[in-house]
Amino acid sequence: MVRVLYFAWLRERMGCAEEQLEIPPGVATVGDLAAWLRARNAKGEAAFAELSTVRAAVNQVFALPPAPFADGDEVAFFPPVTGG
Amino acid sequence: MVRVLYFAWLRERMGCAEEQLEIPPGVATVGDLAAWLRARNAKGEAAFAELSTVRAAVNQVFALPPAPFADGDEVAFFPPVTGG
Amino acid sequence: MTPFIRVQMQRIDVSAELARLTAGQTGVGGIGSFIGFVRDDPACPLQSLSLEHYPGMTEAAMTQIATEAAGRWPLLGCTLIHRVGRLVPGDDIVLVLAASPHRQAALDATGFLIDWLKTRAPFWKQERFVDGTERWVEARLADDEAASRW
Amino acid sequence: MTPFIRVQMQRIDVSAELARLTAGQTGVGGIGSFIGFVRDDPACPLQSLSLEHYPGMTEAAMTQIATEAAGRWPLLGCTLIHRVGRLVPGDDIVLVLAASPHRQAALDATGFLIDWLKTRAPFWKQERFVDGTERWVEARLADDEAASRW
Repeated sequence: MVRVLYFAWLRERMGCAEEQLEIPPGVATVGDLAAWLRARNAKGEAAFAELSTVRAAVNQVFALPPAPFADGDEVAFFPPVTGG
Repeated sequence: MVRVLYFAWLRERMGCAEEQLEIPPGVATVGDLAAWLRARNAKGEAAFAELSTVRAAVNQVFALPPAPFADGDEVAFFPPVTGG
Repeated sequence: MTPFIRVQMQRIDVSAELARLTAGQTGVGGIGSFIGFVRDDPACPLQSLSLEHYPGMTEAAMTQIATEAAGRWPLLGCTLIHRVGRLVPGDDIVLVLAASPHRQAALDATGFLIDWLKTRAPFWKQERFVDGTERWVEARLADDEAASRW
Repeated sequence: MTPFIRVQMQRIDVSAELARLTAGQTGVGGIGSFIGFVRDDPACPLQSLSLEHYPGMTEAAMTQIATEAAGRWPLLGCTLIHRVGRLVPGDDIVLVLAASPHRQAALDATGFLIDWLKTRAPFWKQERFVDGTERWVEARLADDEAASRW
Protein backbone atom coordinates (compact mmCIF):
# COMPACT_ATOMS: atom_id res chain seq x y z
CA MET A 1 0.00 0.00 0.00
CA VAL A 2 1.11 3.53 -0.78
CA ARG A 3 -0.30 6.67 0.83
CA VAL A 4 -0.92 9.23 -1.92
CA LEU A 5 -1.57 12.90 -1.04
CA TYR A 6 -2.90 15.70 -3.23
CA PHE A 7 -2.61 19.44 -2.63
CA ALA A 8 -4.11 22.65 -4.05
CA TRP A 9 -5.86 22.18 -7.41
CA LEU A 10 -4.73 18.57 -7.64
CA ARG A 11 -6.67 17.93 -4.43
CA GLU A 12 -9.70 19.74 -5.84
CA ARG A 13 -9.63 17.83 -9.13
CA MET A 14 -9.03 14.46 -7.45
CA GLY A 15 -11.87 15.20 -5.03
CA CYS A 16 -9.85 14.01 -2.04
CA ALA A 17 -6.80 15.01 -0.02
CA GLU A 18 -5.36 11.54 0.31
CA GLU A 19 -5.93 7.87 -0.41
CA GLN A 20 -4.33 4.50 0.36
CA LEU A 21 -3.65 2.73 -2.90
CA GLU A 22 -2.67 -0.78 -3.93
CA ILE A 23 -0.20 -0.12 -6.73
CA PRO A 24 -0.11 -2.58 -9.67
CA PRO A 25 3.19 -4.20 -10.64
CA GLY A 26 5.23 -2.13 -13.08
CA VAL A 27 4.29 1.20 -11.44
CA ALA A 28 7.61 1.87 -9.75
CA THR A 29 8.45 5.56 -10.20
CA VAL A 30 6.72 8.86 -9.47
CA GLY A 31 6.24 9.31 -13.21
CA ASP A 32 4.69 5.83 -13.53
CA LEU A 33 2.32 6.62 -10.67
CA ALA A 34 1.20 9.93 -12.21
CA ALA A 35 0.54 8.22 -15.55
CA TRP A 36 -1.37 5.41 -13.84
CA LEU A 37 -3.51 7.87 -11.83
CA ARG A 38 -4.22 9.84 -15.00
CA ALA A 39 -5.42 6.71 -16.81
CA ARG A 40 -7.37 5.42 -13.82
CA ASN A 41 -10.48 7.62 -14.01
CA ALA A 42 -11.91 10.99 -15.12
CA LYS A 43 -10.75 12.77 -11.98
CA GLY A 44 -7.22 11.52 -12.52
CA GLU A 45 -7.39 12.60 -16.14
CA ALA A 46 -8.39 16.13 -15.07
CA ALA A 47 -5.80 16.36 -12.28
CA PHE A 48 -2.87 15.01 -14.28
CA ALA A 49 -3.82 16.49 -17.68
CA GLU A 50 -0.84 18.82 -17.72
CA LEU A 51 1.97 16.76 -16.29
CA SER A 52 4.44 19.62 -16.76
CA THR A 53 2.67 21.56 -13.98
CA VAL A 54 2.59 18.67 -11.52
CA ARG A 55 5.29 18.35 -8.88
CA ALA A 56 5.84 15.50 -6.45
CA ALA A 57 7.47 14.42 -3.21
CA VAL A 58 8.33 10.95 -1.89
CA ASN A 59 8.34 10.67 1.88
CA GLN A 60 8.16 14.48 2.13
CA VAL A 61 11.20 15.14 -0.07
CA PHE A 62 10.81 16.69 -3.54
CA ALA A 63 11.10 13.99 -6.22
CA LEU A 64 11.37 14.07 -10.01
CA PRO A 65 9.39 11.67 -12.26
CA PRO A 66 12.19 9.06 -12.44
CA ALA A 67 12.32 8.79 -8.63
CA PRO A 68 11.34 5.34 -7.38
CA PHE A 69 8.97 4.62 -4.51
CA ALA A 70 8.15 1.49 -2.59
CA ASP A 71 5.41 -0.12 -0.58
CA GLY A 72 4.71 1.88 2.58
CA ASP A 73 5.97 5.15 1.13
CA GLU A 74 4.10 8.46 1.13
CA VAL A 75 3.87 10.04 -2.33
CA ALA A 76 2.44 13.55 -2.77
CA PHE A 77 1.38 15.41 -5.91
CA PHE A 78 0.92 19.19 -6.06
CA PRO A 79 1.38 22.25 -8.28
CA PRO A 80 4.59 24.29 -8.20
CA VAL A 81 4.77 25.92 -4.76
CA THR A 82 3.65 29.53 -4.27
CA GLY A 83 4.48 30.41 -0.69
CA GLY A 84 6.24 33.45 0.70
CA MET B 1 31.57 85.95 11.07
CA VAL B 2 31.51 82.25 10.40
CA ARG B 3 30.14 79.61 12.77
CA VAL B 4 32.61 76.72 12.93
CA LEU B 5 31.60 73.37 14.45
CA TYR B 6 33.77 70.42 15.48
CA PHE B 7 32.69 66.83 16.06
CA ALA B 8 34.16 63.64 17.57
CA TRP B 9 37.95 63.76 18.02
CA LEU B 10 38.19 67.12 16.26
CA ARG B 11 35.94 68.54 19.00
CA GLU B 12 38.09 66.91 21.67
CA ARG B 13 41.35 68.21 20.21
CA MET B 14 39.97 71.71 19.60
CA GLY B 15 38.63 71.77 23.16
CA CYS B 16 35.27 73.16 22.04
CA ALA B 17 32.22 72.13 20.03
CA GLU B 18 31.81 75.41 18.18
CA GLU B 19 33.09 78.93 17.83
CA GLN B 20 32.19 82.13 16.01
CA LEU B 21 35.23 83.26 14.02
CA GLU B 22 36.25 86.37 12.16
CA ILE B 23 37.91 84.97 9.07
CA PRO B 24 40.89 86.85 7.60
CA PRO B 25 40.85 87.87 3.94
CA GLY B 26 42.18 85.18 1.61
CA VAL B 27 40.61 82.33 3.60
CA ALA B 28 37.80 81.52 1.16
CA THR B 29 37.52 77.75 0.90
CA VAL B 30 37.06 74.85 3.32
CA GLY B 31 40.68 73.86 2.65
CA ASP B 32 41.89 77.40 3.38
CA LEU B 33 39.96 77.39 6.65
CA ALA B 34 41.40 74.04 7.77
CA ALA B 35 44.93 75.24 6.99
CA TRP B 36 44.32 78.52 8.84
CA LEU B 37 42.90 76.72 11.91
CA ARG B 38 45.87 74.35 11.89
CA ALA B 39 48.33 77.23 11.88
CA ARG B 40 46.39 79.29 14.44
CA ASN B 41 47.40 77.48 17.64
CA ALA B 42 48.53 74.17 19.20
CA LYS B 43 44.98 72.82 19.44
CA GLY B 44 44.41 73.48 15.77
CA GLU B 45 47.72 71.86 14.96
CA ALA B 46 46.66 68.73 16.85
CA ALA B 47 43.15 68.63 15.39
CA PHE B 48 44.15 69.24 11.78
CA ALA B 49 47.48 67.37 11.83
CA GLU B 50 46.21 64.69 9.44
CA LEU B 51 44.15 66.59 6.93
CA SER B 52 43.38 63.40 4.99
CA THR B 53 41.21 62.19 7.87
CA VAL B 54 39.26 65.45 8.21
CA ARG B 55 35.89 65.85 6.51
CA ALA B 56 33.80 69.00 6.27
CA ALA B 57 30.34 70.40 5.63
CA VAL B 58 29.22 73.90 4.63
CA ASN B 59 25.71 74.80 5.79
CA GLN B 60 25.11 71.14 6.70
CA VAL B 61 26.05 69.74 3.29
CA PHE B 62 29.23 67.70 2.82
CA ALA B 63 31.95 69.85 1.20
CA LEU B 64 35.37 69.09 -0.26
CA PRO B 65 38.42 71.30 0.45
CA PRO B 66 37.93 73.48 -2.68
CA ALA B 67 34.36 74.35 -1.63
CA PRO B 68 33.93 78.07 -0.91
CA PHE B 69 32.14 79.54 2.07
CA ALA B 70 30.98 83.04 2.90
CA ASP B 71 30.24 85.30 5.81
CA GLY B 72 27.30 83.94 7.84
CA ASP B 73 27.86 80.35 6.78
CA GLU B 74 28.14 77.34 9.11
CA VAL B 75 31.25 75.26 8.48
CA ALA B 76 31.77 71.94 10.28
CA PHE B 77 34.85 69.72 10.58
CA PHE B 78 34.69 66.06 11.62
CA PRO B 79 36.27 62.63 11.03
CA PRO B 80 34.83 60.25 8.42
CA VAL B 81 31.39 59.22 9.65
CA THR B 82 30.90 55.92 11.50
CA GLY B 83 27.17 55.55 12.04
CA GLY B 84 24.91 52.61 11.38
CA MET C 1 22.71 27.74 15.32
CA THR C 2 19.23 26.22 15.74
CA PRO C 3 16.75 27.89 13.41
CA PHE C 4 13.31 28.79 14.73
CA ILE C 5 10.72 27.40 12.29
CA ARG C 6 6.97 27.69 12.58
CA VAL C 7 3.81 27.36 10.49
CA GLN C 8 0.95 29.17 12.19
CA MET C 9 -2.57 30.53 11.69
CA GLN C 10 -2.24 33.64 13.84
CA ARG C 11 -0.60 36.97 13.04
CA ILE C 12 3.17 37.22 13.42
CA ASP C 13 4.45 39.15 16.44
CA VAL C 14 7.68 40.62 15.06
CA SER C 15 8.87 42.12 18.35
CA ALA C 16 8.42 38.81 20.16
CA GLU C 17 10.33 37.01 17.41
CA LEU C 18 13.16 39.56 17.53
CA ALA C 19 13.35 39.12 21.30
CA ARG C 20 13.44 35.34 20.92
CA LEU C 21 16.18 35.55 18.29
CA THR C 22 18.45 37.87 20.28
CA ALA C 23 17.81 36.41 23.76
CA GLY C 24 21.11 35.89 25.55
CA GLN C 25 23.23 36.96 22.57
CA THR C 26 25.68 39.87 22.47
CA GLY C 27 27.57 38.90 19.32
CA VAL C 28 24.81 40.04 16.96
CA GLY C 29 25.87 43.00 14.83
CA GLY C 30 22.81 43.06 12.62
CA ILE C 31 19.49 41.41 11.90
CA GLY C 32 18.12 41.37 8.39
CA SER C 33 14.42 40.85 7.99
CA PHE C 34 11.74 40.40 5.40
CA ILE C 35 8.01 40.47 6.06
CA GLY C 36 5.65 39.50 3.26
CA PHE C 37 2.10 40.87 3.13
CA VAL C 38 -1.12 40.10 1.28
CA ARG C 39 -1.14 42.82 -1.35
CA ASP C 40 -4.28 44.27 -2.82
CA ASP C 41 -4.43 45.04 -6.52
CA PRO C 42 -6.95 47.84 -7.21
CA ALA C 43 -7.48 46.47 -10.75
CA CYS C 44 -8.68 43.14 -9.37
CA PRO C 45 -9.77 43.57 -5.74
CA LEU C 46 -8.84 40.69 -3.52
CA GLN C 47 -11.25 39.52 -0.86
CA SER C 48 -9.00 36.91 0.74
CA LEU C 49 -6.07 34.62 0.24
CA SER C 50 -6.13 31.01 1.43
CA LEU C 51 -2.82 29.36 2.20
CA GLU C 52 -2.50 25.59 2.20
CA HIS C 53 0.61 23.60 3.12
CA TYR C 54 1.94 20.06 3.46
CA PRO C 55 2.25 19.49 7.20
CA GLY C 56 5.48 17.77 8.11
CA MET C 57 7.19 18.30 4.79
CA THR C 58 6.81 22.08 5.15
CA GLU C 59 8.66 22.21 8.46
CA ALA C 60 11.34 19.85 7.15
CA ALA C 61 11.83 21.98 4.02
CA MET C 62 12.01 25.19 6.08
CA THR C 63 14.60 23.62 8.39
CA GLN C 64 16.63 22.52 5.40
CA ILE C 65 16.51 26.02 3.88
CA ALA C 66 17.70 27.52 7.18
CA THR C 67 20.48 24.93 7.44
CA GLU C 68 21.61 25.78 3.91
CA ALA C 69 21.75 29.48 4.83
CA ALA C 70 23.76 28.71 7.98
CA GLY C 71 26.27 26.87 5.81
CA ARG C 72 26.71 29.89 3.55
CA TRP C 73 26.77 32.77 6.05
CA PRO C 74 27.98 33.16 9.65
CA LEU C 75 24.52 33.19 11.21
CA LEU C 76 23.94 33.34 14.96
CA GLY C 77 20.28 32.56 14.47
CA CYS C 78 17.43 32.68 12.03
CA THR C 79 13.66 32.63 12.15
CA LEU C 80 11.24 31.43 9.48
CA ILE C 81 7.53 31.81 10.18
CA HIS C 82 4.87 31.24 7.55
CA ARG C 83 1.14 31.67 8.03
CA VAL C 84 -1.53 29.35 6.64
CA GLY C 85 -5.31 29.64 6.51
CA ARG C 86 -7.45 32.52 5.32
CA LEU C 87 -5.77 35.93 5.11
CA VAL C 88 -7.02 39.31 3.93
CA PRO C 89 -5.21 42.22 2.22
CA GLY C 90 -2.77 43.86 4.59
CA ASP C 91 -2.20 40.68 6.60
CA ASP C 92 1.33 39.45 7.09
CA ILE C 93 2.13 36.10 5.42
CA VAL C 94 5.75 35.38 6.16
CA LEU C 95 8.60 36.53 8.38
CA VAL C 96 12.28 35.89 7.80
CA LEU C 97 14.91 37.01 10.33
CA ALA C 98 18.65 36.42 10.00
CA ALA C 99 21.08 37.44 12.76
CA SER C 100 24.81 37.69 12.14
CA PRO C 101 27.85 39.47 13.53
CA HIS C 102 28.04 41.22 10.15
CA ARG C 103 25.52 43.40 8.35
CA GLN C 104 26.12 42.11 4.84
CA ALA C 105 25.80 38.47 5.90
CA ALA C 106 22.52 39.24 7.68
CA LEU C 107 21.11 40.99 4.61
CA ASP C 108 22.33 38.40 2.11
CA ALA C 109 21.01 35.52 4.20
CA THR C 110 17.63 37.27 4.46
CA GLY C 111 17.36 37.54 0.67
CA PHE C 112 18.42 33.94 0.24
CA LEU C 113 15.95 32.65 2.85
CA ILE C 114 12.92 34.38 1.36
CA ASP C 115 13.87 33.43 -2.22
CA TRP C 116 14.26 29.77 -1.29
CA LEU C 117 11.19 29.80 0.95
CA LYS C 118 9.10 30.99 -2.01
CA THR C 119 10.37 28.26 -4.31
CA ARG C 120 11.24 25.29 -2.08
CA ALA C 121 8.70 25.10 0.72
CA PRO C 122 5.35 23.42 0.02
CA PHE C 123 2.82 26.22 0.37
CA TRP C 124 0.04 27.06 -2.12
CA LYS C 125 -2.01 30.21 -2.37
CA GLN C 126 -5.57 30.51 -3.60
CA GLU C 127 -6.96 33.98 -4.26
CA ARG C 128 -10.64 34.84 -3.80
CA PHE C 129 -11.69 38.08 -5.45
CA VAL C 130 -14.45 40.48 -4.47
CA ASP C 131 -16.48 39.31 -7.48
CA GLY C 132 -16.52 35.78 -6.02
CA THR C 133 -14.11 34.16 -8.46
CA GLU C 134 -11.24 32.07 -7.16
CA ARG C 135 -7.93 31.05 -8.65
CA TRP C 136 -4.82 29.24 -7.56
CA VAL C 137 -1.78 31.50 -7.75
CA GLU C 138 0.67 30.26 -10.37
CA ALA C 139 4.36 29.97 -9.63
CA ARG C 140 6.30 32.83 -11.12
CA LEU C 141 9.33 32.24 -13.30
CA ALA C 142 10.87 35.35 -11.69
CA ASP C 143 10.77 33.61 -8.31
CA ASP C 144 12.62 30.60 -9.66
CA GLU C 145 15.19 32.89 -11.22
CA ALA C 146 15.62 34.81 -7.96
CA ALA C 147 16.12 31.55 -6.07
CA SER C 148 18.57 30.15 -8.62
CA ARG C 149 20.91 33.15 -8.22
CA TRP C 150 22.04 31.66 -4.91
CA MET D 1 6.31 58.67 -0.27
CA THR D 2 7.30 60.63 2.84
CA PRO D 3 10.12 58.91 4.70
CA PHE D 4 9.97 58.69 8.46
CA ILE D 5 13.29 59.94 9.85
CA ARG D 6 14.28 60.18 13.49
CA VAL D 7 17.35 60.52 15.70
CA GLN D 8 16.54 59.39 19.23
CA MET D 9 18.05 58.42 22.59
CA GLN D 10 15.56 55.70 23.50
CA ARG D 11 15.35 52.11 22.31
CA ILE D 12 13.67 51.48 18.97
CA ASP D 13 10.18 49.96 19.07
CA VAL D 14 10.19 47.88 15.88
CA SER D 15 6.53 46.82 16.10
CA ALA D 16 5.40 50.42 16.52
CA GLU D 17 7.51 51.47 13.53
CA LEU D 18 6.12 48.66 11.38
CA ALA D 19 2.59 49.71 12.35
CA ARG D 20 3.38 53.33 11.49
CA LEU D 21 4.86 52.35 8.12
CA THR D 22 1.96 50.16 7.04
CA ALA D 23 -0.88 52.25 8.51
CA GLY D 24 -3.63 52.67 5.91
CA GLN D 25 -1.70 50.85 3.18
CA THR D 26 -2.82 47.71 1.37
CA GLY D 27 -0.41 47.89 -1.58
CA VAL D 28 2.60 46.71 0.43
CA GLY D 29 3.85 43.30 -0.73
CA GLY D 30 6.95 43.24 1.42
CA ILE D 31 8.97 45.12 4.00
CA GLY D 32 12.71 44.74 4.14
CA SER D 33 14.41 45.62 7.37
CA PHE D 34 17.81 45.94 8.95
CA ILE D 35 18.47 46.42 12.65
CA GLY D 36 22.00 47.19 13.79
CA PHE D 37 23.18 46.27 17.28
CA VAL D 38 26.11 47.10 19.56
CA ARG D 39 28.23 44.00 19.21
CA ASP D 40 30.52 42.73 21.92
CA ASP D 41 33.94 41.37 21.01
CA PRO D 42 35.11 38.82 23.59
CA ALA D 43 38.74 39.62 22.71
CA CYS D 44 38.28 43.26 23.69
CA PRO D 45 35.22 43.60 25.96
CA LEU D 46 33.18 46.69 25.28
CA GLN D 47 31.66 48.59 28.20
CA SER D 48 29.71 51.13 26.17
CA LEU D 49 29.43 52.92 22.86
CA SER D 50 28.77 56.66 22.67
CA LEU D 51 27.11 57.98 19.56
CA GLU D 52 27.44 61.62 18.59
CA HIS D 53 25.75 63.35 15.65
CA TYR D 54 25.39 66.69 13.90
CA PRO D 55 21.86 67.84 14.72
CA GLY D 56 20.10 69.27 11.72
CA MET D 57 22.55 68.00 9.15
CA THR D 58 21.91 64.41 10.28
CA GLU D 59 18.17 64.60 9.63
CA ALA D 60 18.77 66.37 6.31
CA ALA D 61 21.26 63.69 5.22
CA MET D 62 18.89 60.89 6.27
CA THR D 63 16.04 62.49 4.33
CA GLN D 64 18.27 62.80 1.28
CA ILE D 65 19.30 59.13 1.51
CA ALA D 66 15.64 58.09 1.74
CA THR D 67 14.77 60.33 -1.21
CA GLU D 68 17.55 58.76 -3.26
CA ALA D 69 16.21 55.27 -2.44
CA ALA D 70 12.67 56.33 -3.43
CA GLY D 71 14.06 57.44 -6.78
CA ARG D 72 15.65 54.06 -7.40
CA TRP D 73 12.96 51.66 -6.15
CA PRO D 74 9.15 51.75 -6.06
CA LEU D 75 8.88 52.43 -2.33
CA LEU D 76 5.56 52.99 -0.57
CA GLY D 77 7.36 54.12 2.56
CA CYS D 78 10.61 53.92 4.44
CA THR D 79 11.79 54.45 7.99
CA LEU D 80 15.25 55.46 9.17
CA ILE D 81 15.83 55.66 12.92
CA HIS D 82 19.26 56.11 14.47
CA ARG D 83 20.05 56.22 18.15
CA VAL D 84 22.53 58.58 19.78
CA GLY D 85 23.94 58.76 23.31
CA ARG D 86 25.43 56.00 25.42
CA LEU D 87 24.64 52.43 24.39
CA VAL D 88 25.76 49.06 25.77
CA PRO D 89 26.40 45.70 24.04
CA GLY D 90 23.15 44.20 22.80
CA ASP D 91 21.46 47.59 22.38
CA ASP D 92 19.94 48.42 19.03
CA ILE D 93 21.61 51.31 17.17
CA VAL D 94 19.77 51.71 13.91
CA LEU D 95 16.58 50.62 12.18
CA VAL D 96 15.92 50.68 8.44
CA LEU D 97 12.55 49.70 7.00
CA ALA D 98 11.63 49.78 3.31
CA ALA D 99 8.10 48.95 2.11
CA SER D 100 7.37 48.15 -1.52
CA PRO D 101 4.82 46.27 -3.61
CA HIS D 102 7.70 43.96 -4.55
CA ARG D 103 9.96 41.82 -2.40
CA GLN D 104 13.19 42.40 -4.31
CA ALA D 105 12.74 46.18 -4.32
CA ALA D 106 12.12 46.15 -0.55
CA LEU D 107 15.25 44.08 0.08
CA ASP D 108 17.48 46.02 -2.30
CA ALA D 109 16.32 49.37 -0.90
CA THR D 110 17.04 48.11 2.62
CA GLY D 111 20.62 47.23 1.70
CA PHE D 112 21.10 50.55 -0.04
CA LEU D 113 19.66 52.56 2.87
CA ILE D 114 21.89 50.97 5.52
CA ASP D 115 25.00 51.18 3.32
CA TRP D 116 24.45 54.85 2.62
CA LEU D 117 23.41 55.59 6.20
CA LYS D 118 26.73 54.18 7.40
CA THR D 119 28.77 56.30 5.01
CA ARG D 120 26.75 59.48 4.38
CA ALA D 121 25.03 60.47 7.61
CA PRO D 122 27.03 62.40 10.21
CA PHE D 123 27.25 60.04 13.18
CA TRP D 124 30.39 59.15 15.10
CA LYS D 125 30.98 56.27 17.49
CA GLN D 126 33.33 56.22 20.47
CA GLU D 127 34.01 52.89 22.15
CA ARG D 128 34.75 52.58 25.86
CA PHE D 129 36.27 49.26 26.86
CA VAL D 130 36.01 47.42 30.17
CA ASP D 131 39.65 48.32 30.91
CA GLY D 132 38.73 52.02 30.80
CA THR D 133 40.35 52.89 27.48
CA GLU D 134 38.42 54.81 24.86
CA ARG D 135 38.77 55.14 21.12
CA TRP D 136 36.89 56.70 18.26
CA VAL D 137 35.79 54.08 15.77
CA GLU D 138 37.52 54.54 12.44
CA ALA D 139 35.60 54.50 9.19
CA ARG D 140 35.97 51.18 7.40
CA LEU D 141 37.04 51.01 3.79
CA ALA D 142 34.65 48.05 3.42
CA ASP D 143 31.74 50.34 4.29
CA ASP D 144 32.74 52.82 1.60
CA GLU D 145 33.03 49.99 -0.87
CA ALA D 146 29.63 48.64 0.13
CA ALA D 147 28.08 52.08 -0.33
CA SER D 148 29.77 52.69 -3.67
CA ARG D 149 28.26 49.53 -5.17
CA TRP D 150 24.97 51.40 -5.43
